[in-house]
Amino acid sequence: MRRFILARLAQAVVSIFVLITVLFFMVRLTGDPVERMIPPQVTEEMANELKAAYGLDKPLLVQYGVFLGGLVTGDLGTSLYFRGRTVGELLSLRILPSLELSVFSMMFSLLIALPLGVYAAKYRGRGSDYVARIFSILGGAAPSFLVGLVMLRIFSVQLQWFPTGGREGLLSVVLPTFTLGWFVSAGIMRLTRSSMLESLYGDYVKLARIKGVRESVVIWKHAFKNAALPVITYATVIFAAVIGGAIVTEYVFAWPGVGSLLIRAVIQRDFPVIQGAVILIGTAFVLCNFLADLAYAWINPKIRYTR
Amino acid sequence: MTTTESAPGAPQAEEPRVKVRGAATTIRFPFVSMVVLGLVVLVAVFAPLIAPHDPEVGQLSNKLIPPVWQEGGNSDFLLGTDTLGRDIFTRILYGARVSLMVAILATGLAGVLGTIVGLVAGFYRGWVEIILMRITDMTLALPLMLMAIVLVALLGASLTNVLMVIVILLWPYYARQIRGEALAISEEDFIDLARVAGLSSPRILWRHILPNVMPTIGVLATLQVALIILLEASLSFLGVGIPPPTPAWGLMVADGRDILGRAWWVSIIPGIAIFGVVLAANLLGDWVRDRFDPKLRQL
Amino acid sequence: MNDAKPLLEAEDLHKHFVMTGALGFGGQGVVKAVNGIDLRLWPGETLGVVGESGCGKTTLARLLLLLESPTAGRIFFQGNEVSIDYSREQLVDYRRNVQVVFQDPFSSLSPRMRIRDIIAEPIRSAGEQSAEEANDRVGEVMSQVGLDYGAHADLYPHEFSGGQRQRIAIARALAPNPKVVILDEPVSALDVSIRAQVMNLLADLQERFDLAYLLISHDLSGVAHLSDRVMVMYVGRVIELAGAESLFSTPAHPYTEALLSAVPPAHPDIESQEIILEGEVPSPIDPPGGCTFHPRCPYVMEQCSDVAPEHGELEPGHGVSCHLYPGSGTRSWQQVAVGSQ
Amino acid sequence: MLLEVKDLRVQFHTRRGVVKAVDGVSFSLDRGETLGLVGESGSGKSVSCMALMRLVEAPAGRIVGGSVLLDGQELLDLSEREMRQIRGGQISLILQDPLSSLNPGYTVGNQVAEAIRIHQGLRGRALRDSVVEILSQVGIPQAERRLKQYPHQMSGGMRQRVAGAIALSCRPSLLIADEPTTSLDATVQAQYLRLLSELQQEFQFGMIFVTHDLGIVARLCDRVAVMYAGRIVETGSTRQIFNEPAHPYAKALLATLPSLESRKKRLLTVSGQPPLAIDLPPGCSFAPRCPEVMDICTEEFPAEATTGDRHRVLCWLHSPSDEMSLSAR
Repeated sequence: MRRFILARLAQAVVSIFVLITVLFFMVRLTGDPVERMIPPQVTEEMANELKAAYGLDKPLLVQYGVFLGGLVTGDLGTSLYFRGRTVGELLSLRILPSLELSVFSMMFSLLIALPLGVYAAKYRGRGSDYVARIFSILGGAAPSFLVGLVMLRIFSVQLQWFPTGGREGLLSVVLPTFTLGWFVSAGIMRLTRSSMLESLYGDYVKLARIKGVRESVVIWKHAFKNAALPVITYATVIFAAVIGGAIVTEYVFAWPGVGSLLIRAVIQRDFPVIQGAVILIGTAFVLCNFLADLAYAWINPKIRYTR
Repeated sequence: MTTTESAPGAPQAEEPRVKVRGAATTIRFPFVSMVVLGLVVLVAVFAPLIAPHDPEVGQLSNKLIPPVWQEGGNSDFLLGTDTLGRDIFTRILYGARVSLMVAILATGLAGVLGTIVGLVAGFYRGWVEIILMRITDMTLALPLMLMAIVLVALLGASLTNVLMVIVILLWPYYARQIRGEALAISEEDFIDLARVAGLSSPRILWRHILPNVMPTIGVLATLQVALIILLEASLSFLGVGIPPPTPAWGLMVADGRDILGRAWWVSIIPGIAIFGVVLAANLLGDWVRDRFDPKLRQL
Repeated sequence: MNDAKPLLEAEDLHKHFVMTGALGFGGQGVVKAVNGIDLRLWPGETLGVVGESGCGKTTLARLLLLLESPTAGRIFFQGNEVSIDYSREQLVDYRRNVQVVFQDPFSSLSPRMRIRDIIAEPIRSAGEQSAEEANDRVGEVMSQVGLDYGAHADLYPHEFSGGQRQRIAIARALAPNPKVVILDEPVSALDVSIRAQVMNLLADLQERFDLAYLLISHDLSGVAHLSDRVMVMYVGRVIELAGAESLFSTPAHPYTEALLSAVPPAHPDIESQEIILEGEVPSPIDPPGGCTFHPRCPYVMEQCSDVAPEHGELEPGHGVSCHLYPGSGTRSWQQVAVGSQ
Repeated sequence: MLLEVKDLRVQFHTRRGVVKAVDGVSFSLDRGETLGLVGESGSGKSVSCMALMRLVEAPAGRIVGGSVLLDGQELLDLSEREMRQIRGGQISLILQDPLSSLNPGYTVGNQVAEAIRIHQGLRGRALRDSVVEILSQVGIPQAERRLKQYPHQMSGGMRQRVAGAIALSCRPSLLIADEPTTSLDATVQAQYLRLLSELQQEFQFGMIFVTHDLGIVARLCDRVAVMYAGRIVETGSTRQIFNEPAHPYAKALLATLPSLESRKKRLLTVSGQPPLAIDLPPGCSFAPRCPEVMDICTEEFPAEATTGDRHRVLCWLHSPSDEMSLSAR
């Protein structure tokens, strides 16, 4: 087990490192950020000065070393757009809202998707199965920006129940949570349903019934525990959906999170901020995968008991 | 590698193995999906013939005309016009071309690339497999949407770049799945028998493995079409996809974002187009998967 | 039978698999699947190989089919050494002469090929016959196994039942006119009433084409029915080798004795003496030292846990690896019988 | 009589039509007695067993008729709640594959304890002791230490012993064993069969042993029922069936067994294959393969012929009206 954790941890660290490196060189090789940013009327002298100020006149590898060194000390550079504000500063303001939205949506989707998936499998081919499947098929096909806009149009513009954007008070979190949560829960529900179906036909479920176990216990204790394994395995897919969906959802609802910061930075070509945001989101993503692996190993005794 | 001595086996059913079990839920042939997708293809092909207006140029005097069924609507502009006075109906028709082109090209390219990598990795063990699968896993370990946004932003928003980025990010899904399949098929006795019959490895790969992974490739491709349409639309919506004035659906949704209260149709109508196509493609994908390869139901 | 040279010969074959950890690093042990096996297969005979799971009989088959390369040891066909590393041309002759029928009739046939192509594969890859000749040959072997060329050749495997599929697998093995057919549990996946049909077919074909069979099975009655000689394996080694009648009537090794007694009798009136062994077959990853059977052996002696017994002949044609017979044959049959009381 | 099954019928509704998986099965069983249920795959053995516990997969499968009397109590009339008390309490079942029938997510101790907790209401120390006791009884060494192990940490033989412990933990009066040894090695199978007979001696349960291996029947069973295409075509004492099989199918099964004695001789065979239960021929299902087929066999289903000593056969060779002549023709 310890070996498993260490190996996965090493894998996660390598992934993050590769992400950072690739990103750095891509940013540099696809064009000098300063040149892309500065207006054409600026003289060469001024441009060079600017480059020197951002350390862009040094050889690429040196820049890379400086960049890595900065990372280690927590220095992600300075924003090109918001002069004088460090990337770290900008990001730190955005982490909490992003986290809030992700956690709310994840909870919302789990609360909806797990029971729905389980009952859809149990009553396969009957009414509740169809309701659940329609819910998930629609959720999987509706782009979150469309859902967001429709929500805004109906509940904020027309009915004025919720604010049209931003993050003020509890009400403002409802629509983004639903938008992101529906999209995510579609995936979880499908997975839960199919893996429940598989485990409901398993011999150990048959044996539980043979023992005279009550049907609800058969389902939740015997079938669900094993069905949860693949769901956790595919947590990767789920987290990818949350993180991808979060960027779009934040943007639609002007939610002050890392995602909307990233989009704004992309539009403004604010490369240090892009770098910082990607490193942050990417690291979070890789870490989530790592945690999902751990959870999987912990639930699955076959891994837990092989040192 | 372990040795697997088969335990004294139970006699298996003499009758052909019955397919019950699992998620083989009876999804009826997705007739509606086929009709919708067929329509979209037709529309895309014949857009210049059907479209009543120019997709990229409009007259400002015609701006924000509501759809024909609303008050102030104009039968000249069935689905209304946008802020620049362009006909939304026309732009939807042309937008279908963009979506389909990206979906088909990206699916095809990613499919071919991923299949080759997957087959090679699954059949030739050793360092080839290790290197290929490390690259695959590394790519898969990145958040799709984030990487797409950043890559397109760095390379510059253009149709070619969107296509390239989608292919780069999606081929590993094929590679991983096909490798798994190839591994499983390599375990089957008929592969050993082919060796005993004297077939060379490339021939076994070509004659025995490839035909048996074809259904999987087909299923993955159908499932990915929907994903790609969604991805392209999201990128365009965020402004890091197809650049204006090309009529991409995602871009059209973004156009109307700030005037949602006044002119809902500018955003919502192209949004519904995306939704409809993705829904149809998803349903078709589900059906194909359940019909041809129930093992894949977790995708 | 013994006048000619052996067709197929194996000399001190070993196959060890290195087990690796779940993530591909850190050796976790060595599975000695096959651990020093000598074997001779004569023209036209059936050599039965019996043993329980993990005894290495399937690995032995894969080695002889050149699907795995041995860790040590050599294989000869008609006196010439063969190896998996030989060039394709050198292997063509071996591939044509040594064919196989596997246990699982479902996994043996590629689901996306027509029966015609499946059966023709071993002929085509040799590349000596025209398409027409190959087709004729397919028709010929199909009728030999009781299939109808006209009705069946263009169908796909899923249209056949298990018994018919096994016939197809046999036809395919026969197609290149082999001298040796390795039968790896050829009937154990079939229903009882179908088994007899296939066993009769195998016996007929052997007689008609003078085939040598290496029959691998855990089903002792089937092996008893078809074999001339029988080899008993336990954890990677041969522990007894004898003519079928001699082996089944007077088993020498305590394991053989127990194995035979474990086979339920054919009739309720047969009073069989059951020898119930303790425990289960040890894992070949970490087999017991000395004689691998000693932890379960009812006659275990001191030296058994330290020294692996040599294979010696009790009488011509009956070999055994057991300390009960030091120098082969000093301890008589009667003594063993007394010991088992 | 411990168990009396009369005219049990189970159907499955599939897309291709109605499968009569069990089509009028009757037999009976005493305490301490072992009945061997023999037949090929698809003959309805396993479905019959599940039907006795009323565990046919709904909604496709349904028990459509018949009667199952356990100690005189009609099981088919019980409520689901009452039936749960019977399952695992009075009737137990051991499944074929010990690897897939144990839940990989729970410890062995937990899984054995579950049945005892449900049916005997034991908790805590008493429950634990009871689990350890039954595990030792099925011959698991160091049972105490095994409680916390997971199924994948045990060998096949040990797992099947655990399955046996679960089945016997509540002292059932009827044990159904559905090919419990097919996945075991020969020497381990011998251990397991010995164990089952010893436990039966001790607890005096009635046992239905499902198998395709006639050798096991010869060794273990008092009586035999031979199934073909959803029906029991012949039933009688093991000696009767082995010495004087009356149904051509039973004769064929016995004749096709290879052995040392049959060396280098041709085995008798039955041509053809078992039919699919979905399109059964009219008349006797075995008629198309029967070496002794008569005209009437393909037209009408045979009535049951019986002799006094519980030997019954479904075959036109043995007309029910005549005195049954077992050495027919």
